[in-house]
Amino acid sequence: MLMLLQVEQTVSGHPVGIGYASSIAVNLWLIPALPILASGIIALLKQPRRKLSATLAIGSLSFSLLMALFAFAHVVSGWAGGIQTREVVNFTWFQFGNSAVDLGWILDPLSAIMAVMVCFVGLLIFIYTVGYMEHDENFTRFFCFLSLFAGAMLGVVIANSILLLFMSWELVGLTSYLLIGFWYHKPSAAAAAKKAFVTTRVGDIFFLLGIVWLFAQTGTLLFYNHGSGSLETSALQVLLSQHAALGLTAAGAIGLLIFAGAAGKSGQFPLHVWLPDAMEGPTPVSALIHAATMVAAGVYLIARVYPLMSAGMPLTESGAAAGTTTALVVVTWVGAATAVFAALIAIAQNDIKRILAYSTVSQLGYMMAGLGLGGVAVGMFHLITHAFFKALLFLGAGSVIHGCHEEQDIRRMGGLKSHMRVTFLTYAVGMLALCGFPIVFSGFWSKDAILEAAHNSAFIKGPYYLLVFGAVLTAFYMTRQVCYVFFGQSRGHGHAHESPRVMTAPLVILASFAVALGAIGTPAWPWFHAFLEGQPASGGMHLLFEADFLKLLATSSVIVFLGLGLGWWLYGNKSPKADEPDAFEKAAPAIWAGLRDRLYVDELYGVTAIAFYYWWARLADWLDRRMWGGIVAAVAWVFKMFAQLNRLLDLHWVDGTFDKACEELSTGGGIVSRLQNGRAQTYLRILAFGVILLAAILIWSARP
Amino acid sequence: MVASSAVSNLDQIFIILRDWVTHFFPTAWRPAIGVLLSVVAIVCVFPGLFALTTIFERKGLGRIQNRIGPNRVGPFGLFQPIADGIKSLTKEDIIPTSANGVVHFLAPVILVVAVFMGFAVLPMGRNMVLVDMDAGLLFFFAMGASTELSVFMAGWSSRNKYSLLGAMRAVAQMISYEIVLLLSSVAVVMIAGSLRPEKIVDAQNQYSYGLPHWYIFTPWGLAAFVMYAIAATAETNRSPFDLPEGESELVAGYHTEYSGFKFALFFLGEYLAMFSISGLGTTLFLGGWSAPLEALSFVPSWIWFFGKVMMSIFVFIWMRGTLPRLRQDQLMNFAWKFVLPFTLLDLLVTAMWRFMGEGWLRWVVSTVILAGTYVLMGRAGMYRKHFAPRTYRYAE
Amino acid sequence: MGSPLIGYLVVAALLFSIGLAGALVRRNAIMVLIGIELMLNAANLNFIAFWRYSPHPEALTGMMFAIFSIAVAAAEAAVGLGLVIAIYRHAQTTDLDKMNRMKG
Amino acid sequence: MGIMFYLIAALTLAGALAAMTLKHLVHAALAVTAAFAGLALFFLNLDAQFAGFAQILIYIGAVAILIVFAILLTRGAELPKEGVFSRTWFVGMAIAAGIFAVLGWAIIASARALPSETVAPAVTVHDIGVAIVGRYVLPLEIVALLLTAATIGAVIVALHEKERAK
Repeated sequence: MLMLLQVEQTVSGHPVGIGYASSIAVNLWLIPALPILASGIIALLKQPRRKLSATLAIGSLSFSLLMALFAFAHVVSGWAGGIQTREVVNFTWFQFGNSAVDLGWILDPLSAIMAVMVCFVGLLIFIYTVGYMEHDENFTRFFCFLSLFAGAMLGVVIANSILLLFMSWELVGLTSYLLIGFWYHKPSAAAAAKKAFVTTRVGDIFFLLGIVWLFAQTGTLLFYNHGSGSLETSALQVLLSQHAALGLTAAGAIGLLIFAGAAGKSGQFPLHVWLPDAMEGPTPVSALIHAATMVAAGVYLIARVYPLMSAGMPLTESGAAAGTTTALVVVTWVGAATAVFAALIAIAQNDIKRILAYSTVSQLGYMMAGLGLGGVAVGMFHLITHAFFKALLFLGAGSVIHGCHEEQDIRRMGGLKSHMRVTFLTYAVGMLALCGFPIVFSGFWSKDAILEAAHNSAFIKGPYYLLVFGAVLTAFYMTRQVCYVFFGQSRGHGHAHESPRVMTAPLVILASFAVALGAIGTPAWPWFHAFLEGQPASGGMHLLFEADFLKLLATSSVIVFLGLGLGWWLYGNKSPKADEPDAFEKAAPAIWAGLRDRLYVDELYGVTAIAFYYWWARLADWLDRRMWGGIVAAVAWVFKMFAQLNRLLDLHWVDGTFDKACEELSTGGGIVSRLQNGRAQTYLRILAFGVILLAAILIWSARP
Repeated sequence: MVASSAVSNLDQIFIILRDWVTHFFPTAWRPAIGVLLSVVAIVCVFPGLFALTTIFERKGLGRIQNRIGPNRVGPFGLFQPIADGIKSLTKEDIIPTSANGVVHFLAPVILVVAVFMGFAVLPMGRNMVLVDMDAGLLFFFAMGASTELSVFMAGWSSRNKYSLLGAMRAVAQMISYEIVLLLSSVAVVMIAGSLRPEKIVDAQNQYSYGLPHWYIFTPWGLAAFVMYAIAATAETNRSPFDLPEGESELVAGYHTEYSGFKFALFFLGEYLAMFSISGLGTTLFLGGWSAPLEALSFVPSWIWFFGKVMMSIFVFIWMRGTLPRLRQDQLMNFAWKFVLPFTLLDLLVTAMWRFMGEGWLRWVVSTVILAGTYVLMGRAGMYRKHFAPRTYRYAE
Repeated sequence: MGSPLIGYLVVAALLFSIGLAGALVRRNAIMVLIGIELMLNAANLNFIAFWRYSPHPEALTGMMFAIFSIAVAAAEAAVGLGLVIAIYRHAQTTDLDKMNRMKG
Repeated sequence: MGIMFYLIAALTLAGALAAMTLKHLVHAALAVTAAFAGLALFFLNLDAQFAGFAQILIYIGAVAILIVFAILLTRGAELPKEGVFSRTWFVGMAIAAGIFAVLGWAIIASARALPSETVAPAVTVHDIGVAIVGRYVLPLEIVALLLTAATIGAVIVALHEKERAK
């Protein structure tokens, strides 16, 4: 067991007399280990053991949630006492030469809050899955994958070693491949799974390069390790003093490589193409991937290595940022561009889950921009709130699909408002939270924080306008979707029905969180930011009435209402026919076509990267057939000639000799076989007699 | 001899007595005389206890079955064992004509000797262990294993099919449950880190908040104790595992053909085995001679030991009066498909406990694993029972 | 006889020879197995005796060998007797002189 | 070499001789048990407590029981008509005697080189435990594997044939 190995621990920040990792930190590994163990057990179960497999998966994750809550409570109590908890447990996996490959896990505010979020949302999705996959014959397999997925993601969350993080990261990639392709008999699902796997692999190559470079420069794989970890001051100094190409420092270059990996996983432009296709998986998978886990992994990774990304940032006397770094600028621009780009495409999609997928890509752009502009707290706050309301939207969409007999096209829905009351109300909550409807919803506060950071940024101005534009688009396409799905007349086939209680209950819980979570990040009580940064929460109601804030409030309200109004004006209560062209399409057909075809990114890849590989493959094929094939044929001919010669020799010379020898042998064997009388004791006697002889020889020869 | 202020003279009275007697002898003889005295004490005390237990059992069973029990000999029938003893001694010693005389004679002797040997390593009080052996536990189990052979000898030498069947059943059952007995003790050995009974008791003789650190008060210890208790019941052929002597099928099992004093020896051996196995259980799980509350430490340690042993004996009697007898295939299935796997799991949990370090977490984890598996295995067993056909493979 | 070891060695040699003789002359397969067990035990006795009188008994080599040998012997007995029972079921005999179907 | 040694040696050798010569298989099994017990006493006499107890536990508690079970299951308790010794018993005896001669020769030849009386080694169970899971952990694992394989093998070999055919 791992615990036997060397265990180290620190509490950094304030030097308080805690010299040991608390029992919760020491046993933190159980959080990912339990779901993985559960998945292992489920993998061994037979198909009909549905109840048991669901119980195992849900039970193990509940236990993880319980532990995560304890860990969170531990960190919060430390924080309330003025200590910034950072407890790490490290051990050496193996050694080669003078280098050691270290693994370990960490308990700090970031990992604690993320673990709680992942466990909680994951658990709700697990429960929802029981209802959603009720009729699927591969129910147990699904829970096996889900459990493994949750465990791997929790591994990413608690990792204190970039290698452990990478291993869990790849495990996440593998399970997402398995889950997206869960209905592998559908060719589209199989293709989508392959696409997701290959596209994220592109980012992972860069990530791996970054890891290797980081290891080569700092000699450690650990993030934090009593000041010798790669994210701690001494290592960062080393990284800053090294210069890479293009005027970048090693820190910046490694940061960019790691960001490439994060971009692949989080679906940032230009590696976003796999994410919408991943909608081929069952809906709980979409929710799990898009809300709680996989895409959040990229953002979480950037938050985790934020010290590296921001290394070398000039600071003012008071410690505030007085500049930015190249890596963060790239993160910001990519994030902002992705936010607008994906929001534009989302406008012209008709698949309910595809719209949400593009919306996710767009929101991830917001998170990245938030990280780049405002630091860890801003990005992570949006990550957490988004996790809840996006999970809500996906599960709501799943409920709608379930209720409409597996129909996914929003043009064939409509009027569901009265048939599916719970789903409609919760979905509306999620939609308003996503749009950032002022004051009431959590999405407003988290998105507001990003816009505020963008607005206040003294160094880069462009992203602010992009992000504002993106916010308008967000409100617009969400209004369009809700109008199509819930308002107007029913255009579907068959009678829509409300989903079972096991599916609606998670919706209600998530909806309440989508509203309530905003309370921990308002300027009046910025608890979340203070908690992540390890400072006491300062604020007060008066901050809500300051001019600056009111101005921003007004701006974002205008943005949101603009988007909502535009959407309602175009789509509200129109109830178009299923095959009638879209209102937007009527207004601007050329733009619509472009947006509908996802701005031709897939096609671009088709004629560039994929065509390139295709050409290489053709070349290799030709070489195989003509060149290597010819050589092989020539060699084969030579050997054939030898064989002919051999045969002649065999027939006339060898065989005769051999036959004669065989006759002799057979005669001899007849004589010897009499010894083989089949009695065990005779053999034993011969053996014993041999022993006597050998021993006698031995003793005789050893005479002095 | 240790006589610190905390340990009263009453507690050490037997040690003091022994030392007083030995000091009449030359120095060179003293250790031998001391051991001899202790052996004499054990050989006297436990048969006395046996006599008491028989009357206790018959009275208790009577009470459970709503009748009076023996009440003719002496006040409340208390002298019944004496009468029984005299009867056994004076009855004719019958040896069947076709029986194998030597083996027939040796069987009860070997049984009683082997069982008596087991007492040598049990600490019956503070400083009260006959031989403080480094591998004491192993010695105990080695002696326990030797009794199986004597049972076989008794059954085989009688030349009686009931005896032989009873012996075969008894041996199969004892072997099956001996594994469990050993493995559940291994859990304790893993935590205490020693095979020496003295040290195991010492490890449990600590208190926090006035409560003892007995192993039965831990999740793995409780599980191991329950398994140990089941195995001990089977090992001593007590109800509900008393098939080898099931009188409705086998007359009296392997000692059907014994009478008189040899029969009394078997009877004695059986009860002594009960005492020794209860004593070991007490040592392993119930803190041996340590007091159940720190405040009660002033009571002499040997009182606690014998009190705990007698409590276990009472539970044995209670079970005999309450539970019906199992069938042979049920008995074997229970041993190999439930008790043994669960004991192995308990070993695993114990190892986890050992390496998880202090804290509340290991309590939660081991409780969850053990309770969960118990429920799952129980359910699975019931599930099978409904569908699987009944088999008699082990009963052939 | 200078060394106390000699007595043990002689006993072990006698035991081994008795076991071997039994294994070679008894007809019954079970008796052959018993003979083999005796031979193994004789070897164990040698191991323990040599360990006891070795210059470095704390290295525990002979003792360990004996302990492992006891464990292996238990496995050997279980498999061997299982085989005898299986053969008995098949051929209704445990007489080795009659078991010569494998002769050449 | 005291009186104890001669007593134990007499017990062991008598048990072994009886086991190999007695006609009745059950008697032989009981005699070999006596030999096993004598060996255990030898081990104790040689200060190898652990090995001695293990010998009792395994040989008397398990192997002897196994042997009598096998005897009863194969109806070995009935005396065979042809006699218990092989037709060519003199060959076996001769070879056994030869082995003893060679061993005796080896002992006599090396008698002078043998070590003299040494102090009893102070080896505790703890030392043995540490050695087993330390230096000898690989043999331990191999023995564990072997025992598992042997258990499964014994069960399969002894299963009823008709059940296997099923």
